[in-house]
Amino acid sequence: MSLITPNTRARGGGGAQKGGVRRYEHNKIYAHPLPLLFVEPPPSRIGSVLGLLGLSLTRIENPHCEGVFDPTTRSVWVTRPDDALILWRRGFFGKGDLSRSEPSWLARQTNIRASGGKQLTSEEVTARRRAERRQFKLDRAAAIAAVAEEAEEIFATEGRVIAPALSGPAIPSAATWRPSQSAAAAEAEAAEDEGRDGPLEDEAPLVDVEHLQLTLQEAFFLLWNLDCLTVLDPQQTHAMSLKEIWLTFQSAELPPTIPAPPNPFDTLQFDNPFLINYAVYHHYRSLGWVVKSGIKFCVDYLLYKRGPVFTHAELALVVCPVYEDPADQQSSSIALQNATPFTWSWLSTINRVNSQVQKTLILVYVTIPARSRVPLDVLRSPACLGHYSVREVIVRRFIPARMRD
Amino acid sequence: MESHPSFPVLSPFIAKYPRSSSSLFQAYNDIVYAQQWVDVEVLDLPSCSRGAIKGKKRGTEETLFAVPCSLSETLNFAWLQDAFAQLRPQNVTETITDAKTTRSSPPSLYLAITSQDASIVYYKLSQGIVKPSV
Amino acid sequence: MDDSLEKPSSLFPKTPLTDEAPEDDEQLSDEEDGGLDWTKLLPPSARPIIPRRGEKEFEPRSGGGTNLQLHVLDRSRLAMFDTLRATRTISSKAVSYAVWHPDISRSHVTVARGIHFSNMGHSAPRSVQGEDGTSKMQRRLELLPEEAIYLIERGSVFCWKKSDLEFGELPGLSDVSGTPMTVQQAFSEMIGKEDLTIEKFQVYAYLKRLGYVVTRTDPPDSYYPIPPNLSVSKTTPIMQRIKTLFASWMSTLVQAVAPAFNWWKPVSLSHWLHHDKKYLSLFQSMRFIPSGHSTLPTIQSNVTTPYRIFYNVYKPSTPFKKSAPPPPDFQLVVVNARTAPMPSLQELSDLFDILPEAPLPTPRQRRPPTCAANNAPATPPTRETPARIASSPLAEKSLVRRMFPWLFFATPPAPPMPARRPNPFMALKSGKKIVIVAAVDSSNTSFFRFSQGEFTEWPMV
Amino acid sequence: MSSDTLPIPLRVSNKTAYVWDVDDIATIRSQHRLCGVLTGTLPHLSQQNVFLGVPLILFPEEAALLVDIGAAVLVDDPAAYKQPTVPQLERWSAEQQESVNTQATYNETKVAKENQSGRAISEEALRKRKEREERKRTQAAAKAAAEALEGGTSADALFAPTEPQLQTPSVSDPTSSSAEGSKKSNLPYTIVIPASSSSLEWYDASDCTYATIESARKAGIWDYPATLSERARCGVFKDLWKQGYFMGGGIKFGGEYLVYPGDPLRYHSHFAASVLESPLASLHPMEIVAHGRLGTATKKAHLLCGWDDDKQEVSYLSVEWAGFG
Repeated sequence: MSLITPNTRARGGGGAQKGGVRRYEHNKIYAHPLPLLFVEPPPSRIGSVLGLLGLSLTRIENPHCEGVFDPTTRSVWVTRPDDALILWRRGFFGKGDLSRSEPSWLARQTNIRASGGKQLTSEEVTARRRAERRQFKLDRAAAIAAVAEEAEEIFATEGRVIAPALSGPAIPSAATWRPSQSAAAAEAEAAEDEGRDGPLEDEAPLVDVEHLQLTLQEAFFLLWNLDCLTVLDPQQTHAMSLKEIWLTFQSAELPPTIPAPPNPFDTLQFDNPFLINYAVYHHYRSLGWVVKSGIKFCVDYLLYKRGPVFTHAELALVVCPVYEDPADQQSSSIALQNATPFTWSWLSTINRVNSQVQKTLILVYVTIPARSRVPLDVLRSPACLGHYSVREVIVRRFIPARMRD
Repeated sequence: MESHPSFPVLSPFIAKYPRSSSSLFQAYNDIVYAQQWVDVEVLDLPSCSRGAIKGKKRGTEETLFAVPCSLSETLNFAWLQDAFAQLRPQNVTETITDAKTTRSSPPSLYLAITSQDASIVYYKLSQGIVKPSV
Repeated sequence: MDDSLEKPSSLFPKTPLTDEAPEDDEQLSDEEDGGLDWTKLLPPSARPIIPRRGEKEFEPRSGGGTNLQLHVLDRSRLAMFDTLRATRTISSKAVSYAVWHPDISRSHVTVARGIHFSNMGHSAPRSVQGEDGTSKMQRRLELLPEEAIYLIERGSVFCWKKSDLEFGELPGLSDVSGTPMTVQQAFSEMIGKEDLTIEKFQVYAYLKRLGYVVTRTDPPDSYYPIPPNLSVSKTTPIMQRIKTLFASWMSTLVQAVAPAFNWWKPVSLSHWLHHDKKYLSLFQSMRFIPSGHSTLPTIQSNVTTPYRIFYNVYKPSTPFKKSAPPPPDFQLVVVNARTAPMPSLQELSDLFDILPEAPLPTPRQRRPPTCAANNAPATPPTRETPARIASSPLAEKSLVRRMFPWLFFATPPAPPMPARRPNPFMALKSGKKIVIVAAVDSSNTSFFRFSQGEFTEWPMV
Repeated sequence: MSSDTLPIPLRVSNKTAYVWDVDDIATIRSQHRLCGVLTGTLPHLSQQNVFLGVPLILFPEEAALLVDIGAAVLVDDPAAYKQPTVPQLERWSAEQQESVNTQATYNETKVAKENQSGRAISEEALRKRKEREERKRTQAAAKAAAEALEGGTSADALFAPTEPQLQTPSVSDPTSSSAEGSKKSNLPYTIVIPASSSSLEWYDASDCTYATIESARKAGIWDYPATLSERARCGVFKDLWKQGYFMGGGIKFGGEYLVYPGDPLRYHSHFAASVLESPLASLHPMEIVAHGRLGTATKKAHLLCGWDDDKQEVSYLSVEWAGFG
């Protein structure tokens, strides 16, 4: 499986022209926002006549991907490389379980083996950048210490005060420091060499151990709305029915009850995290956003305009469930996260983390239907989703000094 | 899952601690296949109801410990201290007699935090007040 | 480079510090507290080399620091303490006077000088004893507690505390109107009066120092001028009625058709219809999760809330007339961060309910096309016009519509005035209704801006 | 901290502890290593928020700590203002007068030096001018007050309609008016608005000073720490302080405190510290992510401070990004 595509964010790589080429390629590769394709027939007279009548001969092409429900990781695994490719490229569904985005583990290993592999994966670029950054910090700290030592000496001998500097000609800055002569780069290379040597010695053939992992929300979105995903049961004996999936995905999110209740409906509840997350996921997907995990920025989701290969995410979502009836919260067996208002310290923290990376924090409030209003029965079908509602509150720091005119 | 190459190593822990099996599985695979630690072993942390991972970064000698947890769990300070207390450089799985003495517990561990989309992040927890590295 | 070791004096430099304070607040409040270089405030003669702002060291060397470190620290501290020792002095020709009346929580301004009174204080009729012993009503200028403290602490007002002592007969005390007050006494006695907390005072003073005009949102007495019909918002009664009518009509319609919506198969694309076979229609047909602030179900809410708008805030550039204040630029809630968590959804909704809609952010550069094909109004679209709310199918989306958008395909909701569409990201990030919350944790103030998001109005596809 | 130094009076009003005397602020900072927060407008630098002045407001943890170690006492500030006696006020007034006179003398000599012509002004002329100005002042003050009222509903016809111009030049003021018969020119002089009350003769805290938290609590002026979470904060604060750290407010950095290796005037903080009020208080992995993440950008580690109320003990765990993954 060679899913490797050039990394847009690799710094220092290429100028504007290269970027343009890359964007062109991306526009081609990621042309479709959903796995379904609309295939236009070749232009014909019949087509144009039908067009006048509002009818068309456009064919809907369904890729019919396949995945396996894995109860342990509470996810759906797509192991067929072709399917993984389709789901990633058409709407950025899923994530390689050993990669930061698309499955690239095998490509990385192959790259390491083929010594001198020029094209770095994003993971490798990141590792190198981190090593350089570390070395820069060490260099700078050493330079600062040297200048401080000198200042101390002058103060002791001449009584002059030179304020200890943290910047200056003798101290490298992020703008001027170059990694070329650094030991870190060499070290990183050495580590890579070693990585290259290792597998070569034992000659073990590379087997791809990676899969594309879909969250339950992603899987349900694909199979329920678009009917383009078949989910097999964990033993891979049969394709699960929609009703089976609906109940299974809900119970997967609940703490296992032992022994299992005789009637699976008994476990259904409105504050099931699957339902809350699904409502949010579906809402933003239906508006055309690409929705990905936000764990690295301590939020629930990131919203991408077209997809992670095109732009950075500018919006970071925190899902805040709100019980319509606080009594339901009291009696619930689930301790839902973010269901009570944050402390200011926590709000500041997540807001600061996100504004550091130019993301705007969005609190997504999802109301949980009151049991006194809506009968539990509606949980037996997705019709219950019509009783949840989603709304956003945007949080930003307000800086009075900047708002004066 | 059963056909995954990690399954034979992990299955006792998956069976013993079903609620933490997801994060152990993800963390173990990431450490073995993506981070490529060597001499990797799974240790039993009964007080935290999960398996933990011991190993070394390639080309280094220091033994490192990773304790997996999932984003949806709720931990507490005592839980983290227990994790330290139960991790020992030597044969950790043998009976722990004096779990409370921190003498032999490692100075730091990595908390491997997993989410359902198979994302994983690592944070280093150190005992005591350890000032930031430069 | 030579450190003269001159002892810093308490005199202030005639440098433009007053006007041009380093007010890069972003960096500033990112800056840790106390990380200031007070030596900057020293007069030039006493100024040794001045390290750049924020140039602090990582840590003191063991044993509390090296000789040099200790020396530099001492110098910084001395500069700080000397600055703090500066007294509040004012020319006898510029000072104003006031008398604090604890019984009514007001300070009566007896001598008003300076520009402050163009936007501070308000007039109130009070009965006064005339010389003939009869009482009559007389208007006088009064300050709220925060106004008085602020003017006293910045050294503009000398305040007396009303006293029953008879001074008139005493030589040298003929004009004394009470007992003289210190800044300390003003803090001590005036905070806690008329709903003023230390947190609210700190926020008030912070904004005043930046030049904002700050007034109370809820008038503390009937003489206090407030902006006209501030708490209107929402929709006009007529609009309300039309909306209700429309909604009930639609729901009848929907009940007739609704069974057709199959929750097991929410999206069904016709194999024949042309407009179905586009990603746009596909996405639209998936928009059935109720969303938006108008759909908020009743949340059974609890007790009292600290989330009440307390201050109206006007930018320094906003023309302000004290007797007839204009609508404020911002409205502000002040809470004690140690006792109040961030607002709940219900608290936010209650605030949004009484707030006006903010205009759409204007695009940075691009001017709207001079002649639009459609008969769009010539003014940039603001959300305040109810007409637009009514006419725009996107803005006025009923719950019904959100749930069953496929009903509406006959009239595909074309985005209104596409040429004018501001950058959706700007609209998304700015939000519709805005409230500012100042959370004060033991004198550390964080300002946050909460606004109503309207993602449904700005789909990406 | 020798025993012969008097405890610092912390002026408490509305359950907030203020320090108004700069010497006390200096002692608290230099000797006791506590910073508090300066919160007042600096006179003459009143249009900025970067440098602020007295009062210093102490965190409740800091105040409790100072009282605990016997370095400070709590003063019920509103109760310390006694009704001044007439002689006290006379003395106060005389002091003001003396200051005015001193300035006047100083200014007159200066003016005299500048005016080489040295045209002397007779005392009589001076007195007459003074009277004129007195009348003018009264009128001007009334006028200014009226103008400042600015268009109050004109139902009350006492005053003429207001004019926008407010800066009425006025030459005198109540304190100066008492300078009857003094050798004073009409040159402006400087009035001091005192910050601290300790110099007032009628400020007497002897009957409203409390040496312990408990006694202050009984008096109803102070109640920190009252809850478990407040006890935890106090316990953690004190423990870090004992280890030599300086603390600042940490709410903007995701904790209760910022922890500095030395005086924040000179050193960067090493940690943002968050207080966990009990070993079993819940901690979400997302908090570790956020704290660790925030630290990497700000060169700080995060400190989890676990308070054990039974043992009255703190344990610490330091959080940093792992550097991989």
